[in-house]
Amino acid sequence: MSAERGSSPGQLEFRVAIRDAIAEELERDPSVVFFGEDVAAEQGGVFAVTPGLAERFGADRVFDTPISELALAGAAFGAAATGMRPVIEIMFGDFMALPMDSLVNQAAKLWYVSGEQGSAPLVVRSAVGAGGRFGAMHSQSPGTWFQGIPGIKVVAPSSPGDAKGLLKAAIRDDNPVLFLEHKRLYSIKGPEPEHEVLPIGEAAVVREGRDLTIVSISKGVRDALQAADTLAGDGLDVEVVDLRSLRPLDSATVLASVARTNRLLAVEEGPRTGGWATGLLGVVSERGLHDLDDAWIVATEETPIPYSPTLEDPFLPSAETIVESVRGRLGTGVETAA
Amino acid sequence: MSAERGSSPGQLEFRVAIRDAIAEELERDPSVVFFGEDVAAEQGGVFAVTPGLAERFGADRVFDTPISELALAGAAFGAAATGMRPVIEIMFGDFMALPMDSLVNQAAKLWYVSGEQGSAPLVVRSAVGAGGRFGAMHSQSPGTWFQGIPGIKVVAPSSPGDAKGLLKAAIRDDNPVLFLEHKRLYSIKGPEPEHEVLPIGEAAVVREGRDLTIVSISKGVRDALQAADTLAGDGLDVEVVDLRSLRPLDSATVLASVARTNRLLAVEEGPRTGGWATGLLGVVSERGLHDLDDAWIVATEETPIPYSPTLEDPFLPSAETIVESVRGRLGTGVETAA
Amino acid sequence: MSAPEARRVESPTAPERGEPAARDYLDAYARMVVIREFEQTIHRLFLKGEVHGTTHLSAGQEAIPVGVCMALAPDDYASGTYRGHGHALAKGTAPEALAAEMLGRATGVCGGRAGSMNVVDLEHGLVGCFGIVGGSIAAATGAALSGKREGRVSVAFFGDGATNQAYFHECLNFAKVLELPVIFVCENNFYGEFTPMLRVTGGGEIAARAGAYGIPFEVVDGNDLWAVRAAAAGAVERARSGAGPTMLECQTYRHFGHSKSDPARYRPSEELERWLERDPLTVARRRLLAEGVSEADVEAVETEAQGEMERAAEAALAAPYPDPHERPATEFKP
Amino acid sequence: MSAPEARRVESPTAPERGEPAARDYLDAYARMVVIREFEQTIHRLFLKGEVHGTTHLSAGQEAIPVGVCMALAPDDYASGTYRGHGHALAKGTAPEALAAEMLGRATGVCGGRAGSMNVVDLEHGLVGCFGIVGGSIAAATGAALSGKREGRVSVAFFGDGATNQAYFHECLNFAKVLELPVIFVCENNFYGEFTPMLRVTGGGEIAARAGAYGIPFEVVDGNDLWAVRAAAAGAVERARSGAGPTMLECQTYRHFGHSKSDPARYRPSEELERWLERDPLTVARRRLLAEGVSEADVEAVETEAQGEMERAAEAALAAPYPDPHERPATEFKP
Ligand SMILES: Cc1ncc(C[n+]2csc(CCOP(=O)(O)OP(=O)(O)O)c2C)c(N)n1
Ligand SMILES: Cc1ncc(C[n+]2csc(CCOP(=O)(O)OP(=O)(O)O)c2C)c(N)n1
Ligand SMILES: [Mg+2]
Ligand SMILES: [Mg+2]
Repeated sequence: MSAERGSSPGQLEFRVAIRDAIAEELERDPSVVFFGEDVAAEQGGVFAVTPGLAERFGADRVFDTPISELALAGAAFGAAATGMRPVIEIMFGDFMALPMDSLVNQAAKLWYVSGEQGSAPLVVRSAVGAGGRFGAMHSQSPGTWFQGIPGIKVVAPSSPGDAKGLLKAAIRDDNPVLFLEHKRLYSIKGPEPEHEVLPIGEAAVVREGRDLTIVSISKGVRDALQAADTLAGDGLDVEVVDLRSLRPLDSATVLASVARTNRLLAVEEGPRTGGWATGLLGVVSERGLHDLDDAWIVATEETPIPYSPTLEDPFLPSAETIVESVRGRLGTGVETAA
Repeated sequence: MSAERGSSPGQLEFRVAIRDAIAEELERDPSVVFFGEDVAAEQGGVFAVTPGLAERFGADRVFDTPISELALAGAAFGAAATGMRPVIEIMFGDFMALPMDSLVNQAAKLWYVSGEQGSAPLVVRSAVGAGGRFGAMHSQSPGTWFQGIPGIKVVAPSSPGDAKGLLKAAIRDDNPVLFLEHKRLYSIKGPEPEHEVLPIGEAAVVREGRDLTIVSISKGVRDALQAADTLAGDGLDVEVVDLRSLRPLDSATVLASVARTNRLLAVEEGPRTGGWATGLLGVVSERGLHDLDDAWIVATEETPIPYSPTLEDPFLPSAETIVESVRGRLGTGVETAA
Repeated sequence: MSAPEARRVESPTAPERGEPAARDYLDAYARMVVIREFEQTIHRLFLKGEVHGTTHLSAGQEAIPVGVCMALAPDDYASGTYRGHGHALAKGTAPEALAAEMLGRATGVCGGRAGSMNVVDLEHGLVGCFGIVGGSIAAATGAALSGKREGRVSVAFFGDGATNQAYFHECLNFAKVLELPVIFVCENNFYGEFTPMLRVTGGGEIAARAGAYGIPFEVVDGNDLWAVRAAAAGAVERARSGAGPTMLECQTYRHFGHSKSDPARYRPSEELERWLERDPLTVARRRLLAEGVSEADVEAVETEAQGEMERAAEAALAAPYPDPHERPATEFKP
Repeated sequence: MSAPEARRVESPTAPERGEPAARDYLDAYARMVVIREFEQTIHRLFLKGEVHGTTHLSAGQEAIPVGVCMALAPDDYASGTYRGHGHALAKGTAPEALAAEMLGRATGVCGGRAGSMNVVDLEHGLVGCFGIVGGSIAAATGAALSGKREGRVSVAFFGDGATNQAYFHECLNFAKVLELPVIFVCENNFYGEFTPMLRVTGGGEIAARAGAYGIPFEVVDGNDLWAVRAAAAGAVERARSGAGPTMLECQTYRHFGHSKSDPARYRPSEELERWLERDPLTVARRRLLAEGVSEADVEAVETEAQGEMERAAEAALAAPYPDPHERPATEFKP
C-alpha cells in the first residue's frame, strides 16, 4: 500500500500503519479528508507520519492549515456535522487544550443534544507522551483531560497493527474520536493487523497470566509486557491487559481478568491524582471488590514533566519501575497460583 | 463589610461570602485585582455576585473585559508571574476549555518548570453545575478536567462559610487556584466562617457516623447531608466527608473515615467514567483495601446534560437518589455498627 | 459611550442582481412577524415559568436572519447563537417544534434536550446554535468545507461580542486561506451582555477586522430587510462563484435585555427610543406599503403569522414532556 | 510562493529620539555575536547528543531581540518562544546558565527542568519562553498589567505563524482595550515550520492586523539593528507615556531549518542566499565601520564574544546533571 514499509516483510512500522490507515480510508471513502499543520508538506508532519498523502490525494483531500488549533477542530466539527469525515492532526497532545472547547462543547455533544439528529464523525490524531526530552509542553498525555467527556472516544494504540485497525475504525466511527499516538512508538515495528478494522472499546488481554493483572494503554503496555517477562523469572505469572481506549472503558475485560488473578496494577504515564489509573481501580473496587486481594498504581510524580534526562527517566514508568514496584508490593515470597 | 448581608444576623449568603472575600482581599493587598466579563457592571456579573466592587475599588482594580477567556487567563498568568494576584471570573465553568491552555501550560507549570524561580498566584472563579435548566453548555462541572493537572489547585466549597475562607486562602495562595462555585449554592445561607482563611487541601468530616462514609464536594455535600438525615431514620449512621478540593486531594481524611465505617459511597455531579469519584475509590482501594467492605458511586449518566426538567432532574444526583442507592446497595437489613 | 446610529455603506462588491419580487418581501416580512411573535410568546411563557433556565430574545434583530436567509437556498447551511430563535425560524425550523424545545417538550426539535441555547435542526441546514460565544463561527466555517464540495453556502450568525473571541480570528483566517464559501454575519447590537461594544472592542470597527484577513466586508443597516438581503445576495454570489468568504456587519439593536433577568438599565433611554423608531418591522412594513403592497395584504400576513404562532404555542404547551425511560439516551451514535 | 524582500516603512509615529552612541551599538553587536555563537554551539552540541529532544535556532534573527532590548530598561518585561535563545540572551540571561539549561544540567537557568523550549528567567524580567505558539503574547500582555502600575514596559516576541493563533487576537484586543504598555514584536521569518507564511495568512499583511484593533504598527527591517532599535524606542516611549500597545512586524529569516531535524528543503535556495547576504551580523558590522568604529574594536568585541561563549559552553558541559533525590520537586510553591 505504502512505498515505505518496514524492511522485513510483514514488519509494519507504527508511523506507516497510521499513514496506511489514513490512505486506505481516503481511498475508500470520498467524504474523508485530512488536514493539519505541516501535514501536507514534503516531510509529512514533524514525525514524518504522512509524507506522500498530499501528492497522492490532492490538495482538496489533504492540506496544510494555519497554526489555529481551535479553527482546526471547529472546522472539523462543522464538516463532520454536514457529512464529511475529517481527520485532523493536532501536532502535539499538549496543544489539545486549545481546541478543547470545540471538541467538548461541539463535537462531543451533537449526537445527544440534537436529539440524535446527527453526529460529528471526526478524528483528532495527536502525538503524545514523554521520554523524548521534549519538556513540559510537548510531552503530556491528554487522554485523561477528555476521559470524563461523554460523547467523545479516546483511543491510544500500543502496536502498529492495533494502530492501523483502530484508526480505520475511528475514521469510520460516527462519533468524534481522539486518537493518541505515543511518540516513542512511531518507530517500532509489528505484524500487520489480522482484521481490517478493530472495534473501538474492546480491551485486549495481550498476555495471559494467573498471579497479577497489569493494565495499561499505549506505550505503557509495552513496558508492562517487558516487565511481565522479567517477573516470569521471579515465578510470577503476569497477565497484561491493553485498554486500547479510555472511553469507552472496557471494564468488563479488566474485571474478568482480576477475577482470575485477584491482583491489579494499573500503569499510567501521568500523575496519579486525577488519572485514569486510579479511576480504573475505582471501577474495579465498585464492581469487583471481593475479587481484589491487592490493587495499586505505578504513575508519575505530581509535577510537570522535566526536560533533563536525569530527571525525565526516573519520572516515567518503565519496565524497570514496574518490576521494582511489583517486587516491592508483593514481596519476593508472593504466593502465586502456580 | 458588605451592604447586602443576609437578612438574619450571622446568616451569610453564599454569593455575598464570595463578594466579601474578594472585597476584603482587595482591601488588604494592593496586588489583588479582579476582572472578567460584565463583573464590573452594575449587576455584578450574571449571578449578581460582585455588584459594588468596581465602584468601591475603582477601574484599576476591578474591571470588565472583552469576551476573551484565553486572554483573561493569559493576562492573569502574566500579571501573576510579575507580582500581582489576579482573580478572574470565567462566567460559566463550561467555558473553561477556552482558557485551558493558559491555565495548564502556563500557570500550572511556572513554579516547577522555572526551577522554582516564581509561581503564578492567580484565582479563576467560575459558576459550575447543573440543575438550573441551563442546558448542556452552561451546566458542566469542569473540576475533573483539571484534577489531573499538577500545579493547579481545584477548590469547590459547599457552604458560604467555607466559600469565604477558601476563597481568601485561594487569593493568598502562591499557586493558581480554580475556584468552582455551584450555581445552586449562590442563594443558600449559612454561618460566617470561624477563621479568616481556611487552608486549601483539607477535607472536612461534616457529619460523623459509623456505618457508611459518603464523600462529595460542592452541592453534592448538601445532598449527602440531607440523605444522611433520611438514612438515620433507617438506623444507618452515615458519615459525610466534604472533599473541598479535588487537587490537592485529601485522601488521608477519607481513608481515616473509611477505616472507621468500612463502606464508601462517592457522589459526583458528573459522569462515572473519568470522574473524580471513581478516582477516589481507586485511591482508597490502593491504600485502604482491607478496610473496605463496600464501595460504590452515585454519578450521572454518560451523556451531556439535558435541558428539559423531566430529563435533568433524574439525571442529577440528589438526596433522594443517594438514599435510594444506599438502600439498594446495602439492603434494608444492613448490619450497622450500632 | 452609546451606540452610534447605524451607518450604511454602499456595497463596493455587489453587482446588479435580480431583485426578489414584492411578494417575496411580503413573505419575508411575515417571517419577521413570526419571529417577533415567537419572542414575545417565549417572554410571556418564561414569566409564567414554562420556559426554564434562561432565554435570550432577538426581538429587534429580525431583519438580519430573515434578510440573509432570503438570499440562501433551502439546503445552504447556517449556524446561530444562544440568541438563536430568529436564526432557526428564518432557516426553516417550524415554530411549533422550536417552541416545544423551549418548553422542554418531547416534540421539541431536539426532543427537549437542547433548550433555548443549543438548538440544532440539521434537516433545515441549521448546523447548530451555540451557547458558547463564537462557536457558531467555527460550525459554519466547517460546514463550508462541505459546502465547497456541494455548491452550498454556509452562514455564521454571531454578535459583536463574539468578534473578540478566539473562534472569530482563527476561523476567519482559516476560511480566507481556504477560500471557503462562508458568510460571517455579525449582528452588531452594540452590547455584549451589559458591556457596550465600544468599550471592549479595540479599534471599534468590527467589519474592518475582516479586512485584515483579506476578507471583503460590508457594513449594513441591519434593521432594513432590503439592505440585509442585498448585501447577503452579493456575499452568496461571491461564495458560490468560488471567491471565498465575506463578512457582513449588520448594525442593529435588541429590544429586550440580554437575557431573561436583565432590565438593561445600562442602555440610555434615548438610545433605546431612537432604535425603537427604527424597529425593523416598522421599517419593512413602511417599505412594503411604499412599494405598492396593499395595507390589506400586509395585515393579512400579519394576522396569519400571529395565528401561526398562537397555534404553535398552543400545540407546544399541549405536548408531553420527554420520558427518560421511554427513550433511553446513548452517549454515542451506534 | 516565496518570501518577499524585507520592506522598510518609515515610522509614522516615532518622534526624534536621542540616539544611542556608537559604543552602545558596538555592545549590541557583541550581544548579537554571542547569540550567533550560542546557536552554533548548540547546533554542534545537538549533533553530539548533548542537547536533547529538539531545539530551534534563531541564527539570522539576532537583530530583533537585541535591537528591542536596547530600547528597554533592564527591569522591563519580555516573553519569548521555543526559538527563544536570542530572547533570553538579549534580555540578560547568562550564556552559561542558558547553555547549561539546554544541556539539562543542574546549573541551568531553570535547573534543567525547562530545556530549550520553556526557559524562564524572572530575575532578568523574562517571564518565560513558551513552547506553545502564541503563549508569549499572553504572558507579555499580563506582565503589562503589572508594568502599567510600575512604569515598566512589556514585550512579546513571537513568529509570523503565531499571528493565526487565538492568543494573538484575544490579547492584542485586550491590550488595546486596556491601553497596556506592551509591544508586540512579530519576528516574521516568512515560514511557520515548513509552511510559507503567505499560504496560511489571510490578507498576507501581518502588521495590518494590529491596525484592525486600533493598535499602531510599523513594518521594520528586522535584519537591521538600527531600524529595530529605533522602532522599538518609539514603541517604548508610547508605552511608557500611557499611549498603549504597539506592534512591530520585524521581517527577517532564519538561517537554519525550523528545528534540529529540518533540512528546510521547502525554501528556494535563491531566497536563502538573498537573505544570507543580508545577515544581520554583516549588516551591523558594516554599519559600525561606516559610523567610524575601528576594525580593531569590532574584532575585539567579536573575539571577546566568541570567548565568552566558549567559556560558557565549557562550564556548562562540566556542570553536573540534576539529581532528583537531592532536590525533590514540589508541585506547588509552599
Ligand atoms: C465563551 C463565552 N463567554 C461568555 C459567555 C456568556 N455570554 C453569553 S452572551 C454574551 C454576550 C455576547 O455578546 P454578543 O456576541 O454581542 O451577542 P449578543 O448577546 O449581543 O447577541 C456573553 C458574554 C458565553 N456564552 N460564551
Ligand atoms: C499551539 C501550537 N501549535 C503548533 C505548534 C508546533 N509548532 C512549533 S513552531 C511552529 C511554527 C511557528 O511558526 P512561527 O510562529 O512563524 O515562528 P518561527 O518558528 O518561524 O519562529 C509550529 C507549528 C506549537 N508549538 N504550538
Ligand atoms: Mg451584541
Ligand atoms: Mg515564522
